Amino acid sequence: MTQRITIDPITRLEGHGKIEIFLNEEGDVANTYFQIPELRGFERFCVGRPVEEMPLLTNRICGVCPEAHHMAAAKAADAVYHVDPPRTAKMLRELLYSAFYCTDHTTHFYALGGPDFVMGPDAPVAERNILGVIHKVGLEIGGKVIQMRKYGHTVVEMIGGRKVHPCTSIPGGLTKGITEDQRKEILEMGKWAVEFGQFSLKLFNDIVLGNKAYVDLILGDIYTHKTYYMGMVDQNNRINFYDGKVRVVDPDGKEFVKYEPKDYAEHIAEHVEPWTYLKFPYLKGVGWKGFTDGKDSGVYCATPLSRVNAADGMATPRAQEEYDKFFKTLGGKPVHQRLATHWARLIELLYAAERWVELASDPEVASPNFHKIPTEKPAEGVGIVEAPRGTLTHHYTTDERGVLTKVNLIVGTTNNYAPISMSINKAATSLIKKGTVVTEPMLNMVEMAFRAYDPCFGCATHSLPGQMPLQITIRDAQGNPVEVLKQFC
Amino acid sequence: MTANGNKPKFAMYWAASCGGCEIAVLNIHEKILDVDANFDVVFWPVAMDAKYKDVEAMEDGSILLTLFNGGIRNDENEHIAKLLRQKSKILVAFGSCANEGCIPGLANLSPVEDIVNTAFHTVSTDNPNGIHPQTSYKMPEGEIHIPTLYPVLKTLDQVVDVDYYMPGCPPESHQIAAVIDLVIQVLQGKAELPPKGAVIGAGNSTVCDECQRKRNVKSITSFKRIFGQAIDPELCLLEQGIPCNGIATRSGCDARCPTAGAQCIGCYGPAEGVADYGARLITGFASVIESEDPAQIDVILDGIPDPTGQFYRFNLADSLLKAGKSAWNKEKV
Amino acid sequence: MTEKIGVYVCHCGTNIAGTVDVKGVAEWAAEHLKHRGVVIGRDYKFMCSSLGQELVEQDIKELGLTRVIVAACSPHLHEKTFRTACKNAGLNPYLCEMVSIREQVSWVHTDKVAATEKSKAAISGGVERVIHNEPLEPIRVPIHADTLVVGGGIAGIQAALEIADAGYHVCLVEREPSIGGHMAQFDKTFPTLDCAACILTPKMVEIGSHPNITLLTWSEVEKVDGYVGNFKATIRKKASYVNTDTCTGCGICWEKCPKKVVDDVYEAGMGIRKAIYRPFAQAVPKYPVMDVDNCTYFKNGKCKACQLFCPTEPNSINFEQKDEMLEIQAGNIILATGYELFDATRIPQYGYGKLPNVFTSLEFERMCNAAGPTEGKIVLRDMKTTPKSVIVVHCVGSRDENYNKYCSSICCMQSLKFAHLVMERTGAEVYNCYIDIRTPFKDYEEFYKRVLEEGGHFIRGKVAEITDAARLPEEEGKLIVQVEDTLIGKQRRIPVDMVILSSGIEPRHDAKEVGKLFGIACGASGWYTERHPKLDPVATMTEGIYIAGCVQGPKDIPASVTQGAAAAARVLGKIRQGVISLEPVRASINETQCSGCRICNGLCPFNAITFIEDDKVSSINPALCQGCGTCVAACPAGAISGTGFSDQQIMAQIDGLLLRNLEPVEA
Amino acid sequence: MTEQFEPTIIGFTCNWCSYRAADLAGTSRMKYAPNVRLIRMMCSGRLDPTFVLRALSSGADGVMITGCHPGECHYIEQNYKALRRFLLLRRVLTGLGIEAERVKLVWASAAEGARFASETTAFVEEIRKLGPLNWGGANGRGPSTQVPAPKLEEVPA
Repeated sequence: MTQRITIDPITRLEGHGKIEIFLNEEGDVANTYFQIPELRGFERFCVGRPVEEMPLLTNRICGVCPEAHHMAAAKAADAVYHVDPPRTAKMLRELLYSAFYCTDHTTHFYALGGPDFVMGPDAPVAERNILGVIHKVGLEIGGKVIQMRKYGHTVVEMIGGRKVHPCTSIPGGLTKGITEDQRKEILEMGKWAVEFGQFSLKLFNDIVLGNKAYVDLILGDIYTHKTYYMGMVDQNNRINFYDGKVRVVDPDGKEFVKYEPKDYAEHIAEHVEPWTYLKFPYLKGVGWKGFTDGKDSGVYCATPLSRVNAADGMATPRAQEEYDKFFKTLGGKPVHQRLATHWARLIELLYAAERWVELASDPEVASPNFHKIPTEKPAEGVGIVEAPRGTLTHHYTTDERGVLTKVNLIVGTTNNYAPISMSINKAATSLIKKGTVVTEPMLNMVEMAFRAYDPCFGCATHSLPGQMPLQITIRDAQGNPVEVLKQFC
Repeated sequence: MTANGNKPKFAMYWAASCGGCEIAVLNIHEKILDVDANFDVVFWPVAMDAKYKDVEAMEDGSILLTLFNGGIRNDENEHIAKLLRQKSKILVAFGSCANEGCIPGLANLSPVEDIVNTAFHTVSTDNPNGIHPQTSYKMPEGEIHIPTLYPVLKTLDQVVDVDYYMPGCPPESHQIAAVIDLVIQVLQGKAELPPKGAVIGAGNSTVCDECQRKRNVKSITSFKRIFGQAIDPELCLLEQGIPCNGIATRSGCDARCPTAGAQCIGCYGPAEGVADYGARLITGFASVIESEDPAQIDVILDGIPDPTGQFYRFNLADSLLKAGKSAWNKEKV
Repeated sequence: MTEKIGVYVCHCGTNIAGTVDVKGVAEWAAEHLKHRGVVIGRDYKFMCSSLGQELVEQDIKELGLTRVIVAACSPHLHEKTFRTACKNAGLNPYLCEMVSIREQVSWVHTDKVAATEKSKAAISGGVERVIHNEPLEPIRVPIHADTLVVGGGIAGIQAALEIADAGYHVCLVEREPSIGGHMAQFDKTFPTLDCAACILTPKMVEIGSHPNITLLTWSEVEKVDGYVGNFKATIRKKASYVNTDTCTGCGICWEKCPKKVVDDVYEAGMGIRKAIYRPFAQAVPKYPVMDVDNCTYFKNGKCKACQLFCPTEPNSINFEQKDEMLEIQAGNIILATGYELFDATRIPQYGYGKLPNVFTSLEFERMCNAAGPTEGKIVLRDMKTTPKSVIVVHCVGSRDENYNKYCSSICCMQSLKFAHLVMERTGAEVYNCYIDIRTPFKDYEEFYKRVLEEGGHFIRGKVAEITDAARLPEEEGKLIVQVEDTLIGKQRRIPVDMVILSSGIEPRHDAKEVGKLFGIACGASGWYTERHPKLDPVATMTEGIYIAGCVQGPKDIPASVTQGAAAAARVLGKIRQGVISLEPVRASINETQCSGCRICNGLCPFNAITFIEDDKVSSINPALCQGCGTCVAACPAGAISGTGFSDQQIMAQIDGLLLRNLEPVEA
Repeated sequence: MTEQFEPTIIGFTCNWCSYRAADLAGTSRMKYAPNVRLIRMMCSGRLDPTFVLRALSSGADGVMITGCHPGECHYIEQNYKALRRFLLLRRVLTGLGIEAERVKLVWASAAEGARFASETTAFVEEIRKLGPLNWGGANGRGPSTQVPAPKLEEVPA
């Protein structure tokens, strides 16, 4: 009779998840199962809809990163109609996307991942949240965070028409452009965003890198996996979120493959397990070897950490400096320690802000040439962008009216399902020993492993959502409950 | 959000949802601090840790205000909906999902088996043995479970009594801020709550009421796709043949999409007192068609490639029929 | 459930009780619809009898009923009866609904059980609906005492005179230069053969001189606003280029006018008029009009002969004259715009237009007319040869799937008249080729007999072809009429000198547009639709608009006159009432919910819906609204509601009919 | 099943043509299937697609919409508006997997009692072939019910 611990659902991640931890006779971890209890069926019910609606429909897969789905869908729809949007259109989309990145990474660092560090994993539950951070670091930082999100959403609204679930991208470009005044306004906000990015990295420096306990935590083995890393890169192999080729490096940091979006299916496959609604993507070229890392396992990762590992550098100067410092501090490429993801995320934040300024500085972004009317017959298309939580692939097939006949989606978080499961197992195994009394912080440590990926199961479950009470039951060898701990969220 | 027994309790919960509603709430920016000042936030999954036993231990009706977003897709969703109903004095169906099923409600067009089948047999799925997820599965260490999906997605008021309805996908932040202000004013005795069952944070009319585009008597000879031609930025989209749902969609969003040159897709649901949203669009669109010849009318109607999706994109789960036949037959038994 | 509903089920002798368990149905309603507010369920032999009505009245008084359901015959028969009964008992009549279980149940079904069940469902539906009925008051509108009569043919003339003689003002509008219509073109009128002019001109003169009549000839109605009681009509008075204040109608101008024009209207192409002309001697008014399309001056700026020779001082010819727009008020409108002759060229095998000696009925009428092109002589196209043999072809363009399905009703008598005139004036052999001879009215059959006795030949058969291609010597130079004599079952080829096509009559080519102008509808054949084909033949669906004469359907002079008088009587009735009560079944817009999307704006054929630019909302004029409910069903915002046919009423009735109301209410 | 299925059908008629046609069918004692339950409206133009959806969701197996012949509408042209809605509604029903044949549009003038009777019987047979729809689901939310707001003194402040 084994003990069972259920952490369900995990707090502070967008969407839903459930962790089962089995202990053996000795009270050590026998196995963990990370289950996704949801399936929404977008791949089914999007069939029959006109393809131009996908940027609007797939938004609703995830309200945290609707911009990512909006963009991937728009690009896939462009491809379906074989139309190449005007430069202005592409710039506008990437500008919107960069502003979104700043907002999203800010939200994650300060509201979701940050508290673990800023407050410390063993801080009282009620304080491990954004307001806890504010109370600790000071109200003025709260103001900054709010300001950053506000600016980001303002840009998203200016270009995307709405703050959440933008609506302007259509096959061939956008339904509207921006005015010269708006461009200037956006540029000013961008400059502030760059400062905020630098400020955030400094904060990370002072609080985390300045705290030996945390550095050890990061460099410690607990959260480390040697896996493949995926990320989108431009022609110079620098990180790009909106457009480019998908590059994968092996656990030693060498390029394993670099593919065009349209070829994704040749390189990525999804493994199915009967105990969860979510699939496990892996590298076809290596194959599925189960929940294990190393060169022989097709398991790969697609996160901020993966992107810095998969790229040769950043396309903007300040971000490039931080990039170099990052690998210097953590002992060269590739970095396998998962908690470093939080740092990589802040580097991306800075890059996004710089890119924002770059794009907003080009007057052409405000030109009226924001749409090209598609003339080709619609057929099939793939659109890929880097979502904050991983490479996002939309693949559509339509009939001659442009009505969808087939839809396939490989969503950011899904890429990381296997590695997340592995991290959780590893964390649990090393944190729970010989029936150690399971304490709140310890459970939270398990969740930290998890949160490093900033998993978004709103996204992952694109395919029905649900929710469960969290219950930890600890049983002795005879199977009598010695403690029942319920947590909810 | 430090626990404080004296302040009225606030909760926000997501069932089958995308998280956009929480983001919309975060987007009230500084106002969020008012919430912290006036409420004891007892429970908000996306933003904070909380103890389920605390919620369970609460007296019935002790949470003043619960914003419930997300649809009811499985037994857990329903279980928590019932729990929060019991614990909350005011339960608000918050956002399109809880109100009318939203985009995930389109799943009601096909039976769950189809959904699973499709998801686990895509081009990139490696599934030679046709494995599908099992609601309970025996692992060497023991049996583990995942929730059973309902045959159709339900709206909140199809499983519990709802006090107020706040539409939108997501509700516009300025509307959320306004509603929070109202509740605070009510607490201070400066305002009255609207009658039970009222729709809050939205207007009674439709999007055209707030749309600044020029409008004339409508008569069109063809429906067009939004990307197929240049769009006159001044003129009513429907008059240009673009199937814009604004005519039948509840006002309150400041006509964001039409203002941005995109057709309204209907996220605020039907106007006050309307029994079936899609029916209003069917009759509205049919009314502007300029032809008396059935054959020609059919040609014009071909211009709307997906009428069912067009008219029930957000509202299917709350429509009179609620679902497609194949899914509904499963629901009945 | 606050309502107290009484349900009354009628046996109608055995009409209903024979198939439906009437008693059972009444008891079922009382028991199973109790929770919906039904407090009493009665059955009675004849609900429409005064005793039956008293039953309802008593219960209203004693049980305090707030709603009444009568399950009996069609509401078209007795709805008024029972609503009045309710009114008498102090209950608003619109809180009573009828359920038809006779026409829709007992008379059409044989299975007693099924019929009984259907009756229960029907009553359940009625109960659910009536719960949502609101008390309504009729809409009352004052009636302007003036009347607009459109069309100066015999029907319009009759209507105008009736009203004017009763002391009310009439404005009579005629498109042509003179009133008189088709009747003025005829020579004799059947069956009495009295001369059309002799009986028509006095009436025409009366119109011209009547103090209560404003006559607007050479004029057309261009716009009609308003509604019953106060219509506003905009009328274009076309420029005649003749100053009627000074013109004496002496006729010198058209004598001197050098330009000859074939008169296609009055003379049916048989005669000549001038570019300035008065259509015929007895025309009313007497003043001529200028035909600018043919006038030399208007064509090439020279001539002005008319002006030159005009004897009046000052000169009555005014080349500068412009069209005038007049606006007139009217409480009621009578449409008597008449008909057009079927165009015989549409039947090529009859050769009209190609074979000179094939004539239409109207051409022949003009030929017979003493004042006509031949001064009444019946001759061939050469204008001199008298025919020795003539065939009158009946039903030309009528009773024919390819042209008009309907019977033009006047052609038989007209053809008989032609036959008589030919024989009387030429002694020629006359053949009538007919499908059926229809002589339904007073003295018509007698006239038929008379023509037979005079020696007219009658061949029962539809003429197949008329040709000049001779096969036999005796056919040379003749028209050969190919017809199957169905009485002897033989094909016949009859060589004759002259053929008269008794053309049918058709609605005016612009009847549909004119109908739209006045907000009334055409039937399948194009004639205007009356409110009820039997019981209300001169009223239309639009309150205050009446129809008389051939606009309503083919008819002869006596019938047209009758309808003219009937329409006048209806109008006089309205004028005398001073105010009119309209059915309160109307649509209205909730302006706070209206988004101003303007979907409804294009939907109302009665122009009852207007868009208020300032408030950006649409609004409905209740007096113009006819209560069809199309806009209610169309409003995408659900902002339009209809009194008497609300969504709530109909949705409730649906659930009632499906007996949803019997199930426990779901949580 | 041995016993044959008896469909329940809701029929919408206009006051001027089809309802009178039904009356005429009655006065001329023409027999037809008893499965159709009629609702009288002033005009087929009043036909709101909501009514059809309500009928189907409330348990009707089919819906018969009747009106004056095109061009003969007593309200001039409103039956054309009914026609357009009908054509679009059918497409939506098809999209929901409901056989479009379950909703039928029949023109019948006041004089066509026989037509009304035969069309009715024919439609009943068509629906009988299609079998029960048997939706019978709960109906959607109507106008918001005016229930008094929660009492404030009960609110912890």
